[in-house]
Order: sequence, then structure tokens, then C-alpha cells
Amino acid sequence: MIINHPLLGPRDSQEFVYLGDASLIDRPDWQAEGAVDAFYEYLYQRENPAGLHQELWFHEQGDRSWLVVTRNTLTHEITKVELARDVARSRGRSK
Amino acid sequence: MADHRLKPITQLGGDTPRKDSFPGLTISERTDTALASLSARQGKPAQFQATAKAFFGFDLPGAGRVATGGVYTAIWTGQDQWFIEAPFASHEDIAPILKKGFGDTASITEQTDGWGGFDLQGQGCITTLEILCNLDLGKMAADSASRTVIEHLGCILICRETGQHYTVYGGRSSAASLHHALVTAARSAL
Amino acid sequence: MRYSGFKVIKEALTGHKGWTPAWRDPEPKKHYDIIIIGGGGHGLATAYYLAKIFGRANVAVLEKGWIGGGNVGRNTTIIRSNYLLDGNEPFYEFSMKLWENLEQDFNYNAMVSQRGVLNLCHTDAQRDAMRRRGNAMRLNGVDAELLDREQVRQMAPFLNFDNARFPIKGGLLQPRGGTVRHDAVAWGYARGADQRGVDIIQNCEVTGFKIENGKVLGVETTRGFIGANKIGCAVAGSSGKVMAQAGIHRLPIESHVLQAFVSEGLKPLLPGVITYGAGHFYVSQSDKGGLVFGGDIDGYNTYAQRGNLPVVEDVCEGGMSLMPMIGRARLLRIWGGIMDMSMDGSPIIDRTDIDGLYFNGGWCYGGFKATPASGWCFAHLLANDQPHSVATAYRFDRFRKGLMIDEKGMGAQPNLH
Amino acid sequence: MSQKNRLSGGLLNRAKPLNFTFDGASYQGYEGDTLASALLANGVRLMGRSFKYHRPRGPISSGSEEPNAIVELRTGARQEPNTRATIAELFEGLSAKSQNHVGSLKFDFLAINDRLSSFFAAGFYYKTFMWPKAFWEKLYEPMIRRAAGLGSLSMQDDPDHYDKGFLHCDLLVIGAGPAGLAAALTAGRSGARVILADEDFTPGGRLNAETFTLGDASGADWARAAIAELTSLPNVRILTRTVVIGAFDHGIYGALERVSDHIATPASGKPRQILWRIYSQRAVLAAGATERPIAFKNNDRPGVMLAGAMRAYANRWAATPGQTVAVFTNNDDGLRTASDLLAKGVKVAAVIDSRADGPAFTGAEHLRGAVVTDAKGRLGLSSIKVKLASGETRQIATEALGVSGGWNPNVHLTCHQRGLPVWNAELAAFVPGTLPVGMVVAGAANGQLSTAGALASGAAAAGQALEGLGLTVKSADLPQAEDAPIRVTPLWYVPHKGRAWLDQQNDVTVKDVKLAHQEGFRSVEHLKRYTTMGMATDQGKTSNISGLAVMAEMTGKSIPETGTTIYRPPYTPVPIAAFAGRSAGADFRPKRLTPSHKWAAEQGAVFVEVGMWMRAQWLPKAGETHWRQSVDREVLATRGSVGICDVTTLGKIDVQGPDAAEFLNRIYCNPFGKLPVGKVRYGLMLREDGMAMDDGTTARLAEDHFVTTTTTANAVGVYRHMEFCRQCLWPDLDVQIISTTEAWAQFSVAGPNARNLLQKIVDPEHDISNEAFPYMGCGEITVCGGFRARLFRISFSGELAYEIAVPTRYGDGLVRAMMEAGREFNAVVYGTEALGVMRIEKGHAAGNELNGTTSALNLGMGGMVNKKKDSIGSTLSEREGMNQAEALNLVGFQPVDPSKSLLGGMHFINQGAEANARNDQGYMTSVAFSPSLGHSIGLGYLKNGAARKGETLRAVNPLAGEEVMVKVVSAHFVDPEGERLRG
Repeated sequence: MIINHPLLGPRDSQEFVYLGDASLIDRPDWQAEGAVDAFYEYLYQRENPAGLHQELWFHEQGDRSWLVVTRNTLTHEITKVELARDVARSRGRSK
Repeated sequence: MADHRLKPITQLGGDTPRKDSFPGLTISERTDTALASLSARQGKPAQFQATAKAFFGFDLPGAGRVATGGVYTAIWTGQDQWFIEAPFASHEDIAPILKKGFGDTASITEQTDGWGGFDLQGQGCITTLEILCNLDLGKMAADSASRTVIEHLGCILICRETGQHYTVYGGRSSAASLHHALVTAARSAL
Repeated sequence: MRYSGFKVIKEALTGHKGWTPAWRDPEPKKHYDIIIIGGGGHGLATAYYLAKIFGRANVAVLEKGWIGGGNVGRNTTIIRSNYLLDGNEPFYEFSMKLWENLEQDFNYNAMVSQRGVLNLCHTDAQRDAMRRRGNAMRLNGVDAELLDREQVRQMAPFLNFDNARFPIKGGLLQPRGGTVRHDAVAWGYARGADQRGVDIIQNCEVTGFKIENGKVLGVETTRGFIGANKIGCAVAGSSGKVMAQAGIHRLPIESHVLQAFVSEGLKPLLPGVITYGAGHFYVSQSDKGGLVFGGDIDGYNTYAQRGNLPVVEDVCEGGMSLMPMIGRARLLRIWGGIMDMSMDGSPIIDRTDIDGLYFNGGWCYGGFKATPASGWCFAHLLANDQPHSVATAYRFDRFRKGLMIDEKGMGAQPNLH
Repeated sequence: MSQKNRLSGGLLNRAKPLNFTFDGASYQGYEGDTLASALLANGVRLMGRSFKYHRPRGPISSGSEEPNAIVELRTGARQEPNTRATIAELFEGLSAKSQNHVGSLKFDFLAINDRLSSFFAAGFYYKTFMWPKAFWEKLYEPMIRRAAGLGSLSMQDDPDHYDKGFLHCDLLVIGAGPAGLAAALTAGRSGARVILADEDFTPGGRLNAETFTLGDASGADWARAAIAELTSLPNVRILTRTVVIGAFDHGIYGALERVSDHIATPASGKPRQILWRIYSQRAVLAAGATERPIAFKNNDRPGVMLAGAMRAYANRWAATPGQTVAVFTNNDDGLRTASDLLAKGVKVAAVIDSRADGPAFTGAEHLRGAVVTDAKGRLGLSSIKVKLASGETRQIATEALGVSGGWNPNVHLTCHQRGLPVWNAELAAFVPGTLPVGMVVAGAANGQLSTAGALASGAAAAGQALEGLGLTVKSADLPQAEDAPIRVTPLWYVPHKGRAWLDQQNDVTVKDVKLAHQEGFRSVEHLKRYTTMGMATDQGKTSNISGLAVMAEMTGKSIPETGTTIYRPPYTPVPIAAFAGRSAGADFRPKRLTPSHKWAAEQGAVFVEVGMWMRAQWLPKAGETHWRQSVDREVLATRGSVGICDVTTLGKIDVQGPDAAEFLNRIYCNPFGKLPVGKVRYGLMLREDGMAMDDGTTARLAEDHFVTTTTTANAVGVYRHMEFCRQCLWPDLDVQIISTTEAWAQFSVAGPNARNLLQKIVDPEHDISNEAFPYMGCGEITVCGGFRARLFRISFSGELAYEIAVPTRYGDGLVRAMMEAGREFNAVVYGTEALGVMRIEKGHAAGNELNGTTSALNLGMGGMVNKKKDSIGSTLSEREGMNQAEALNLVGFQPVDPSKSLLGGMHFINQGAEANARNDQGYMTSVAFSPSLGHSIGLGYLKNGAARKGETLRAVNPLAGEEVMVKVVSAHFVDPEGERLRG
């Protein structure tokens, strides 16, 4: 597969290491009520959609950036590639 | 009393750099370059850019690019991160030198011996490299650089002159394997 | 009809006129006691044992395409019970025992070939880990032998002993491990279930569930509504898709593709199954002579039954470093199957939060060898509402409770299991 | 032997005769021949045996779809089984053997299977061989296996090299027939970056096999001219002998170039083949079409072949399978074979046309509305039986029969991404349906079977592709060419009681398909799997569609309703070695060498693989004959005085920035915020699930600068994890990280004399006395007269110890300097074994203990998990399952009888309890012989172990039928109070 890196353009997916669903960005608050259950849901439960999937890829053999790739799991068509850091910030993550 | 002078060896373990020649290509071990990584810290990009411009005399290059001026060459290696090349003879202490210039606007790490470099020169460069890495060499312009994989080794490929001169940096500990891959490919392709 | 050598001879002499269909092609009834979704190995085995062992014949297997078209029809045919952990080993040994009597049991020759499974090790640490596993097997009453380098050389002199990047230090051998003719497993169970009254309904895709106040009443299908008291879902690979129709949108499972490979037919050269310990490569030779081999999954979520070149190359690199004498054998066919990759690499056979709906999945790429035990245990759960004693650990709630069954120690990352 | 069936003309270099042998007999052919064409020219029709019935077979095709003429090519380690004679280029000295027979090719004892064929009908083995049970393993299976397979491997390592390469283009053109050439010319002239790949060694496709003209040139001449023009264009790259094997995601195609298969052995340093990964913006598939046979009784006789192939042999290779031939066709194209062979002076006994209304044919007897019902001649066709329109039958003598049942477009690559082809009634064939993104199909592959149609569609396809890329198209001027339809009237098989072959290699007949239907195996996939149709080395190229048609007739459904089979890569079989490239044998993976490798090698060190690293395992001294002698010496010398070990392989990650301390606080379960500058602290890193991920020491070099170390094995994974935390979890933490593992050569200097040794090389201005540089101190110093170095006072061995680091290029010098300085202390260098012994003696956990299923609690570090802060893994560590009373704890073990030795992987069983899984108390993770204590010691996980010190247990090893009584002790065997390391 080819991942169109937002900074570097098209790169072979072989240069990347796959992690999984981009929901792994949304790490729960450790101090909230029922944190253990929240972390369980966060770490173990997956939507695993047949269709558009937002997922994390690490450009290990490239610029070492984490990307959020929107890819169709039925066709492998990639419709969007973003820097994970920007996505994380847009989802309200900071320090 | 300390009286043991330390004798350096090259990444291939020799006393002097190694050179291999093929029809249309020479592969030479690169040992005279000091390297450091330069990473901008958050919060003060303008100040960092200004400092860089003042220090190097040129703007730091953007994604995939290389910029040279005076003794320094800057290679983009990642978001807000560059590798800085300088002559080893004058800049063995490259990290402190940069630190002095950038203060707390940047994080600097010595990389000189983290990498082992090889220069490929001659018109045989592309036919050799195309059986080694997946970069679109035909489109790779002079003064551009990219990380790539060569026989399972993470490398940085720098195009100094399109079709004629490239530098491959690989992890120093695997320099012998990288050299083996380059030489084998040259023999096969040329 | 009973199959036998005599029957084969009789038919041969009378122009094969007497053979009848291996299973019926019935119209779905309005209602069944139990419906199994998925006409793959596990679904058909479940139906077979429900009918044979648990006396439930009012059962239907619904298959959206043709039976045996799932992973039982595309795998590397290996059977073994060389597991480490308490939650797994008794289950897989139960499966192995069922394999060993399967053909006489369902009167179909699935060519169960127990020619051994040899896992190679290449470091002292690997050998210690294998000794731990081998001893765990022995403590469970399972056969296991720890071989040294010379014993491996005797078994497989063609391996790379002289020019290896990662030298062979020894291996863990399970002599009773081996291979089975995978399609025949599906056909044998189907035929056996059909003969005991189970309706096997092909080209019948489930399109929805009828659920009222927390209880499942039946399924909508491309052939109309079919009612049932209980429904068992055995569609590993598509678990996410099917369970979503029941309103269960999150599972501890990701779907991944595993590619497998077969070479052109070759005169016999391999003793049994051999797996490389320093790369992704495992191989056996089929009764027709093809080298059947595989390696790692592609590693990204997918429902497309196909993979890409990097894994093909990685697997062949493993092969060429372990046994460079296969270099001139040609790779004939590459195919891909979708795996339920679970969060700890172990399966799930459990109730769901919906009354009457049961789940069987998360087999990662160990599902084929588990087929008989999975069917038996799922049938047990469906019939008795109690987990079978060898499958008590395969519960959904083990992750919430911190009771993972993680053979590889990779943690909650499915593509590493 | 004379080339009695050699004709005039053809694309052969008659000036270059080539000698070759087949089954030991010598023959001569010409440059430009294939093995099959040369054998036919020499009057050899019998080239192989079928898989199941061992039927005598000759070639039915002239291409890669060949099911019958497959041989063992070459000898010795280069022996290639199952090589298709029809595409094997002839070279001087070529040697080939026929396959799959017991006895000779002519007299194969296993041909008995053919007589017994009715017992071996499809699926017979599923129904028998079950009784008595024991016989399966003892008798039946060995019997079946002996018969299995076709060709054989030499069992020697492949001596050749294979390369893998990467190419990039705007347009990949697959196939250099008329459509492909028109496409390449159009794209080339338009300035696009073009790659033209063709499977053949002479581009041109059918143009080389036909007699009709393009403009006023012959097809072959036009092709040659087109190739010449394309070669002259700098933006076009032509790959001949290159088959595109697969269409993968996002325009990536795999292609196999046969660089050296047409010569005896590859030139020195050159590859046998290259696997190209082609990255293309667009692709034009112009892979042509494959002719299909018509099944009739004994249609597998040597001499019966596809009409198009017979024509190709005559026109291109000037070879004929017989002096007299006949043709059996259901379409106009078959008639061309008759006229072409007549033109070559070959006698055409008859043209049998199944169509009553087909066009008239003159020049040979033309039997319209007739069919061939049988073929005679076991080792080679002698005559055929024909059923005339009138119903009467006639015997016709002929040495060869060209059969044409129509043409199937080569849609394979269009299906590699699960696209399904669609049925075209006019051609009675499947044509491409949904296509991979970026692919356009042209020519015969798309159903345009005429030359004019191929040229036009090729040019149009290229134009369409280029417009998609925003390039302006210069249209190629196309020559005039024939444009006749083939007018096929479907005929799949001639009904008869006898056996009519569909899949010739696997011996699948029309009867087998009918039986499969009778037994309910009616879906295409069931049919294939039950009968093995299409599973042979030709992948069903000439059989699948016909088999499908027979099944359709059985079910009363149309062919498209009955379905099609999924074509999977590779398009043609590919040597396994080609996919591996250079990554084979010892070059499977690169090696990483430590800075002291050269020195250690000089000392005769024994090296061991540690991940990608090669590390000194031990360094034997003269007279040491057993590794234990060396290791014990290294341990005792270190604990007795001083030892040096290269620990460069530990991962080193530079962590900098104002938030560096906070960052470390979150990725380690224990706190780092208050670590003073100039100090080092041990850290335990958990995964989010609470299991131990890695551990190591972190040194604070400045307020905003840390160097953290990882285990050798986890260096890459930990770095990736840290980047994930930095970029995805806390994007605004101002922290920068970078690996610095290889930049520094790092050595552990351990033992009572460690400081004394170091003081001799550390420059005097740096005070490293215990007071100035206490345990867990660190700092930047200089050594040997001004060389920059880093010093850490940390200990893995439990001794007074330091780790000293210098820029890697000086590592070799440093180890020599330290050995020189250490001479007076009898300093040794120790390897990984001694390192392991000492860490076990000290009770430090390592890889064997951090096995991915152990928590801080299991490691006895539960207290380290700081609950006052957020850190990865702390929350899920609280789950009940990870805090059970019976939890495993890491403890030490020693044999009750000191002479007994322990083994990693032993399990623990209570005294008196039966050794079974239910009574399993835990397992041994690491063991060593402790020269310091004089007996074997071990670390292991024991249920509730922390509370069981002093207990005696059985350490069992059922694999070897042995067990050892062991005492549970503290994991700290040596210096439990830790006085030495503070001394």
C-alpha cells in the first residue's frame, strides 16, 4: 500500500509500523470515576469497522511521525492522512 | 596517570577509509563528517528560526530538503528536526558548538558516531540504488534527502547531484552489512 | 450412505451411478431449536456435535456462500496442541484427541496426518522458553520432545546448519502434531450433521437479528426470517460485521488478513511441519506434493481477502534462510483469509449480553486446529448453557478482570499475536 | 538426430545451432527455439506424464499456460522441477529430464493407474483408506505420498543469487503484443514515464506467431520496429523476459525478470532473476488471451494441441508436430491454422468444423458440422475418429490435431483485488469486470481479438490513462490490420462414454465434473476443491472455464450464474528464492557489531546472536576447552578484581526539553521528577495493560537533559512507544527524544578494582572517588588526555561498577587502553554469559523474566507503581486478576544437593504432590552455575513465592524425565545488602 504522508508525499506502507484504531489517542482520565473500566474500554474494545477506519501508523523508516490514516478496510482505499499530533490536539489533548 | 591516547577506527573497522570501484561507480567510506541532531523546542519557533538563520547563514530546509552554506549542511529528518553536518576536523565537538548557538531554543544531540556514511559517485548510482531502495530516484533532486530501507537497514539517502553523487548514512554498528549490500548491488547492476 | 473401500470398488465397477449428494439442499424451516450462523469448520462441527453428542437435531447452519468457504477452506492445515498456558493447553489437547478419531467418527477421510510439528529455537533463551512449554505440555499429559541440534539435523538434514544467520540450537517436537486435508473437514462435518437431520442452508446470508426485550428470537436472512430459541455465531473473520447486526458494536477483536502459500507439486521432501524460530515461516508438504507455507499476518485491519507483497517477501526470506534448498521450487498460489485477531491471542466461546445469542470467535490464526474442540465446546455451551470444562477461560470478561490468556506475551495489540 | 519436423522460415537464428539433451538423448535446435519447439522440430511429441493416471503427454500450448510439457531443467543444484518446456529458451548444452514416471518416459509402470482409473474417480480418497485405522499411517498415506508430486528438488542449496528492485513510472504496460505496443508507443511519444513488460524473450506477442500484415510489414517486422522506436525513447524502459505476476494495492505491481535463465549459468555476481516492485500511476493490461481446447475422448494424446499453438510453432519456430496435421475448431480462428500450415507445406488431412454454417475452407477437406470423438496413438497421435454431420463416423490418419474452442481473455490481473470478470456471450468468454484502481485493459485481454481492434484499444487505453494523469496525448499512427471476428459457436466437450480431459495435468475429466455435481459439489469452489481442477502448475489456464461450462450444463444454469473462480497471484509460478532476493542464508538479516568487536575477534571471542547484534559470549583463554571454564574465570576475575564488558547494545535514548522530567514520570511507573542532576535512577516501564514492558536506568545530565537506557531487545519498541506518548497522548509536552545508541561505545567496568582501573585513564581533573562520585552518580568527563566521555556509576553485576562511554570510533581504543591500564589488576573482558551469571547471582530481572506476562507485582516491584501520579499501566494494574493472593513472585532457587544443576523451563511442584498441571506452582526463568557460590542457582516465578522462602520444592523437567529438589531463597544470591556496589 501507499500512504500519502502529509509532509513527505507517497510512501510505501512497508516503511510504517501499524498500531491500530486511532481511538488509542483518547486515553482516559486516570482520576475519573470508574477509571479502570474506562481504561478497559479504551485498551481492549474495538469497533473494527468494515469500511472507513481511522488508524495509527508510525513512520519508523521515515520521519518518525505518527499518522492517522483513514482507510477503507474493505477496499484498502486511503482517503485521508493526518499527523497524529494535530489530530490529538484537535481532540483536546495537550500536556 | 592517563597516558593512553585513543586511536579512532572507521565504521568498517579500518585505520583509513575504504574505497571500492566499479565500472561507473565508486563507493567510499565517509569518515570526515561530524553530525548532530537539532530539534526545535516548542513555543518559540520564530526565535528558533531567527537563531538558525543567524547561526548557519541560511534558512533551515523544509521536508525532504537539504541546505548548505559555509561549513554546515542541514538535512531535514523530521518535523522540527534536522541533522547538521560539519567537518569533523574542526567540529568534533559539534554538539556543544550548536548548543552554544541555540541555547534553550533547541535540543541538540551528538550523532557523529551514531551513523556510518558511504558516498556513491558516478553514472552507475541509479542502476545500483534501484535494486537497493524504493525511492523514486529519477525524481530525486539535488539537495534532497530521505530516510529509506536498504536490505532491512534504516538509512538516510542524500542526493548531492542527481544521478551522479549520493550519500547513504546507516547505523554505524551495521556499517559492514550496509557496505556488503552496496558492493553486492554494484557488482550485480554494473 | 456409508463410505467404504468396498463401496468405492462397487461404484467403480458400476459407473459411479450410486453416489448421492454428500448433503441435502433443504429449504429453511420457519423455526429451529438452534441456529448456527456460519457454515465454516467451527459452525459445521458445532452442528455435528449438537446432533451427535447433545441430541439436538432441530438445528440449522446458515451459510452466506458455500460451506467450507471460510478459513477452513484457506489455511495451512496444521494441527497441534503445543500450548503453554492452562487456559489453552487442555482445550487444544481435547481437540487433538478428537482429530485422532475423527475419520472413523464421521466416516470421511480427512487425511489426518500426524507426522509431527517441530518448532525450532535459535537462542538459549528460546530453548528455555521451549522447555517451559514442553514441560507444561507434559504436565498436561501431552506428548512433547525437546530436541538438540543433532536430533534436529537427523530429522531434517536439509535445514541450514552451515550458513545460517540465526543458527539452529534445537527444537520442540510434538510427534502427534501434523496436518489435515482442510476442505474434507468441512465436508465431513457437513455430511455427518446432515445425516443426523441438521439443515445445512447455503447461500443464506444473515441480514439482521430479531431481538425483543433482550432476547433473540431469530434472524432475518436473504431467504426470509428464520426463528430460533438459541443462536450461535461462528463466523470468525466476520465477527465484527455479524455481531454489529445484533447491536454489539464493540468486541475485543480486530480483523486482519493472513496470507498463505502453496508451491508447485514436488516429490516428497519434508518430514512434517517445521516452523522457523528466527523469522516468519512455517511449512509442511501436502499429500499432493505442494509445499504449504505461511508466516505473519499483514498487520493492518482489513476485511479484504487479499494481502500485499511485503509479507510474501518476508515469508520467503524466512524460508530461504532456513532451507535454501527450496529456492528453485516455485510459488504457485497466494491467498488471504480474514482472521479474528483477539486482544490476547486466545479465542472466545461465551454467552453475549443478549439472551439466547452465543459467540464463538477470536481464533486469531489458530482456528483450524481447534475446529473439533471448538465445535464440541460451543455445542456444549449452546445445549447446556454451561461452558465445557476445557473452555472455561474463553470468556469475554477476562480482559476487564485482568485474566488475559497471552501465550506470546504481546499484550493488547492484536497484530502481534 | 535430424530435425525432421523443421520447416522453413520462422524467427530463428539458423546461423546459431544449439546442442541440447532430453532424457539423455542429444538433439539440435536453433537460437530462438524453446525446448518444446526444438523437440517438436526433432520429431519428439512425448514430453511428460500426467499427475494421477501417468498418461503420456506432449505440449498443448506454446506459452506459459502449458499443463503437459513440464520437465526438470538443468542438473545438480540448479535442477528446476516443473519447468514448462514451452517457455524454456534453448541454450547451448541445455539438459532436461521428463518427470513423474517410474521406469522410462515411454514405459512408466505407474501407468497402471490409468487402467485402474475408474477406482480413482474424483474424491475417491475421501471415502476410503479409513479401515483398519492403523493402516492409514502405516500403509495408505505413505503409499499416497510416494505417488505425490511431479518434479523433484535437488535438495541442495540454490547456488544462484536473486535481486529485488524498485521501479517507478507513470504508466506500466503489461504485455508487448499489438495492444501493448500501441499503448507504449502512444504513452512514450507523449512523454510519459513508461515501463513495458513482456513475458516473452521476443516482444510482439501473437504478431510473432501470425502471418497477416500490419500496413505493408509483417507482424513480426512491425513489432521489431516498434520496439526499436521505444528503445530510442529515454522515457521508456522495456523489460523483456519479465512477467507481471500480481496487481497489489495502490498501483504496486510485482514483476519477475528472468535475467539469466536463457544461459547456462549466471555471469559472476549477476542475478539469476530480479523481482521488481513497480510503483505505477496507471497500468494498461494487454496480456492477450489464452486459447481453450474442446474436450473429447482421449483428447490428451501427444500431438493433440491448441490450434493457435500449432500455428505459432509453424510460423515463429518453423516446427510442426507432424508431417500431417488436422484441425478441429468451433470458430474462424481455427481455420487460420489450417491455411498457415498449408502455406508452410504441411499436409492438412482435414479441417473439422463443429459449425454447420461456418465459412467454407478450401485447400483441405473441410468437414462442417462434424466433431472429433476419439484419438488413437498412446505415445503419439496416429489417427482421429470423426463424427460427420451425417452421423456416420470416419477414421482420419494424422500425427497432430490443432484444436480451437475459442479464446479466453487473460483477465487474471484484473481479479487480484477481488474484481469479478463478466460474461461476454459473443466471445463465449469472461472479460474484465471491476478493475483495480488505475488499471485499463486493452486488446485480446479485453476481448478485442482482432489485430486492428487490439491496436486501436491499446492506443485508446494509453490515452485514457494519460489523460487521468493530466498529460497531453500524442496519438500513435496505427497501421492497417486484419479486423475479422472469430465467430465462435460454443462447444465445450464432445459427449461420449469415454474420458475427455479438462484439466490435463491433474487428470480431471468431464466425468469427474459430472460426478462432483452428482455428489452435490456444485459451487465452483467445491468443484475445484473436490476434483482438484485448476490446482495444477498451469493454474487452470486452459481448463477452468471449460470445467465451469460443463458444471453449468449439469445445473441447468448459465455459465455466469454458475460463477467464476477467483484468480490469485502470482500470474505464473515464481521461484521462492526470487521473493527472498538477497535476504537468504547468512544474509537473511544484517548484523550489528559492537565497538569492541574487532578487538574481541582478535582475542578469539565466541560470538552470539542477540537480536541483530553479534556479542562476545565468552573469550576463551589458551587451554580452556569448555565454555564453563572461560565463563567461570571471567566471573571470578571480575568479582575478585575487575572485569570489562561491552554494553553498547543497550538502547540509549536522549530525552531533552523543559518537560523531559514530567514525560519520564508518565512513561515509567516510578517517579523521576525529583531526580537530581548528576544522578541515575532505575526505572520500570509498564505497558498500558500493566505488564512490564522494559526496564533500565536513566541519568540526568542537566535539568532538561536525560539519557535513558533500554534493554537491548526492546530498544526499538520503547523508542516507538515514547514517540507515541509524545505525539499522540501529550502533544504539548515540550520534550524531544532521539536514539543515541550507536553514537556511544559503552563499557561496564566492574569489580573491587574498577575505580582503581578507571583512575588510570580518567583525566586527573575529574575526581571519581567514592565521595565525589558515589553510587548512582553520573557525569561528563574526559579520558586519556582530553577525550570526551560519560561516566555512570551503575552496577548490573552487584560489584563496585561503572559504565563508561566514549564516541564510538574511540571504543576500540578505549577497550585496548583499559586492558592496558588493567594489566596490573589482571583485568578481564567478560562476555554475555558471565554478564548473565552475575546478574542472576544478583537477582536482577532480564529478558527471561520480562516475558510480557509479568507485572510489577510478579517482579516483586509492586511498590514501585506510584499511585500519586498518572503513568502508563498504573490504572489497569489495579485489576483483580493482577492482584491475586496466589500471584507469581520472582524468587531465587538453589538445589538442595549442590551437585545437581538446574534448567530454565523447569516447573515447580510441591513435595508429595503429583506432577501434573493442576499442581503446577510456577516455572524457572533463568539459571546459571554460580562460580562464586560453587553451585547452580536459578530465578523463577513461584505462586505466592515471596512468602515461601526456605520452603523445599521439586523442580521437575518431565521432558527429560528428571527432577531436582530445590530450596526457595532470596533472588539476591550475592551481596544481598548491596555493600559492594556502594564501596
